[in-house]
Amino acid sequence: MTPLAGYLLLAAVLFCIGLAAALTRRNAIVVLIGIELMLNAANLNFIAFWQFGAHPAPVTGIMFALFAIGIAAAEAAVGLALVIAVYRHYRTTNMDEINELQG
Amino acid sequence: MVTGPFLILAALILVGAVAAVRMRNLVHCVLAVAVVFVGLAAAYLQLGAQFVGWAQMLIYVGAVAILLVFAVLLTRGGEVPERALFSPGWHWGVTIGAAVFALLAWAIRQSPAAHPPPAAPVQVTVEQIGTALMTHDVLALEVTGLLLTAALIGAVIIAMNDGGPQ
Amino acid sequence: MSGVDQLFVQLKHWALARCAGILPEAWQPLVSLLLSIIPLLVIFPTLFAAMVWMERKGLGRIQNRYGPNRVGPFGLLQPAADGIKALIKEDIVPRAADRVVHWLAPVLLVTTAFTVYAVLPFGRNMVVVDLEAGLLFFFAVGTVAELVVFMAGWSSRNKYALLGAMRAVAQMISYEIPLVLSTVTVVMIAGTLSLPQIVLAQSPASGWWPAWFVFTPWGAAGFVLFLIAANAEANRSPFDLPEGESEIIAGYFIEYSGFKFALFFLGEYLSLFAVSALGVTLFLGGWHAPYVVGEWVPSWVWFFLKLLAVLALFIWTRGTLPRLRQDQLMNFAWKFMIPMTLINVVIAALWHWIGSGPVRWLVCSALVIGAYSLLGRGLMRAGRWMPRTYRFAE
Amino acid sequence: MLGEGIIKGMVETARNFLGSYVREDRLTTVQYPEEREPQIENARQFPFLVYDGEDWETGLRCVACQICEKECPPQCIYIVKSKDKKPDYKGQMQFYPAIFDIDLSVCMSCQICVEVCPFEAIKMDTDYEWSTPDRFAALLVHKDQLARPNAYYQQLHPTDAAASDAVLAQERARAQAKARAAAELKTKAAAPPPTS
Repeated sequence: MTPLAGYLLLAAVLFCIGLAAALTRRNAIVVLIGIELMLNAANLNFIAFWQFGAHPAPVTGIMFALFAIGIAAAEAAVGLALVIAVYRHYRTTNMDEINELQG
Repeated sequence: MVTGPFLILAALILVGAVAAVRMRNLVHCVLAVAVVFVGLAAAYLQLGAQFVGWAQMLIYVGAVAILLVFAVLLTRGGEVPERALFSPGWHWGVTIGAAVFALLAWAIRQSPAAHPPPAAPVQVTVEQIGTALMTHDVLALEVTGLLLTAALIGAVIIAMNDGGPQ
Repeated sequence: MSGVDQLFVQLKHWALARCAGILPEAWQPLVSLLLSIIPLLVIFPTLFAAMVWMERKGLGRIQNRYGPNRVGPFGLLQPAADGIKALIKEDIVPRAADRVVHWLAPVLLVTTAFTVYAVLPFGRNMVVVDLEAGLLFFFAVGTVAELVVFMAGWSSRNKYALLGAMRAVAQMISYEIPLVLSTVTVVMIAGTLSLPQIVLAQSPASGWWPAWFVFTPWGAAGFVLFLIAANAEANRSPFDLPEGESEIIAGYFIEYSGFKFALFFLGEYLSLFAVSALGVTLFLGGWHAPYVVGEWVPSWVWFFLKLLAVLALFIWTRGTLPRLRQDQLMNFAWKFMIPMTLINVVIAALWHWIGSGPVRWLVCSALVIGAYSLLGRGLMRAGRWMPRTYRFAE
Repeated sequence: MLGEGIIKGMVETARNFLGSYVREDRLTTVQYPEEREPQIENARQFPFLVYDGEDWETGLRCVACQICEKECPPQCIYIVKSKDKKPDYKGQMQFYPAIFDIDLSVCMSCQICVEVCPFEAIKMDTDYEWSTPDRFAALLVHKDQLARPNAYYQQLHPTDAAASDAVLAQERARAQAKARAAAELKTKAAAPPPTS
């Protein structure tokens, strides 16, 4: 196994753990944690490909990762603000109980 | 060839990630996910991306983990829930996760892109990153800045108390 | 001159050469690193003891009393007595506490506090690792302290501890932004994130005006803003709300006793030294003398003299200013510090852009003073910081 | 302007700091075991028993009337009355305390015992250095530790002592006058009428 494949596999496992958490946990905050894990797995791939793979310019992979980190921060802020707003309204963060849109 | 430091880091990250999604207490989840963030920062350093590593540490451990902590405490998540942690259809989620992983692992095995010939390691100085941010990627930088500002204001407005300061 | 100046560097090389005969080649970098780290592990806890003594003496004199003067001559052995007391005290962990997190918090705090010293240059050629992104490293590792404080407060299962931790985290996040922004000006002018390089950018020129960054309009403003933010970051008076004894007893370390409490104490002071050393490096020319004439004094003497001066300033403010209220604290951060640091970044850019000459001095000074007075007036009006009138007391 | 008050305060503390090295009045601390502040005259700590003359055992003013024992709010006084009597300062035969103990760990320095004593026998001391490793036995003081000469009292609280001495002198004078009158009456009665 090449080092790149190792990092890719690590990222894949991390991504799937995040995905499973987002799909199965009831608590909205853990769902957000799962999404963060998925984003981080993608970032790891960017850096791994930048280091080991072919790239057009020396800084491309780094740029991708930096912007992804910045956007992930924005995503976390808005997501957690939504969780807090939902909690204010429904007095719960349990995703299964927030089912008004199901009609 | 997989080296020892990589294995240690991978173990740290994966244990942290599993703990982050399996722990009962939400604060423990957040602390575990902070461990994952630190582990990933170390992985970036190992990959030679110093700047990204420290930025990851600064933003994820310093900002996102703290944000998660605040969200947990503001929604009274510090208390251990009595009921089940997982949704009723949790086995579907696990199945989907496993299926995605199988697909990804197959792709990594198959794809020639994942097994490149060993190349000379790239080195990027902070100056290069700064120059790129100010020249080639300046539009992206501006857009990200705008997005962050919008997110900041949006988050404040969403989380603001309804009958609050008006 | 260079003999004394490079004394420690040469000592290290000598020790390394001695070790080279005994140890295998692969261990060489590790031994070199160890030889750089061990002096730090000795010097800064010693400085901690000295600082505690200085602080207690200084505060005493400020408050018209003597301070410690019983243990040893001039009370010099007081820190040793305090240390022994902390060591032999019972280590109490609350029954409801989260034991692992409760134990981890002080250890992590001291570890991270020591880690940031890796990038600080203490003298010519005296830095453990010259990281290219040294400043970023400093702040990245420093942020772990926020999480650690939360861990300490939450794991204690005590309402005061949790309140203190939440106050501390909110305060540290709010003041982290002006802290980083005030250093951005230096990075802009010096053109590098590496701390030794920033020090080199302040090497004394031949002119009569020192080349330290603090001797420029943006540098002076930046240094003051940096000191205020550092003060808040270190949870020291007047920003000591997280550990206000009269309000929440001791904040997040209320449930810590004995040696763990001493570790918290040590960690707090270590991060204070680190942030002071960073201020010295960024604004006060690091280990440089102000003039070429002063360069015969060893560089590390200059550095530690400046560090002690900054620490004395911290003690002085602690002895003078009363504790702020939470809303005053937040108002000050968001309505004064952050706008002021942002304006300061623009001023530094102008300074760079105008080039040399008296025009940039005039423009930048006017901008600094104008922004300060405008923001100050706005803050005093908005924050109701007028003299207070008491309704029920004469 | 913002920051004006801060600078003013910093100047003030700097003056305190530097001034403390040159001016005595900038330091208010008294270095306790070596130097002490003089006590004011009305200071009071714990009670003591006054005696007249040289020997405390015969001169003790206390007559074991036990009023103070009954009045003491925290009940820290313990008195056992003697079986025999001895003459007091007026020469009158009185009981005396066989045991007189005060538990200083309980005493609250209220001075009620002093107020109620009709014999000016118990007064307040100003000694406060009672720290001891044994908080039970060492703070239970007995008659011999409590007894102090009147001169000590006069030195401690001159005004009060003068007043109490005046009261005693008056009492004694009245007793002596009474005794003299009684003696005269007696001699008059005993002597045979001159005319008969």
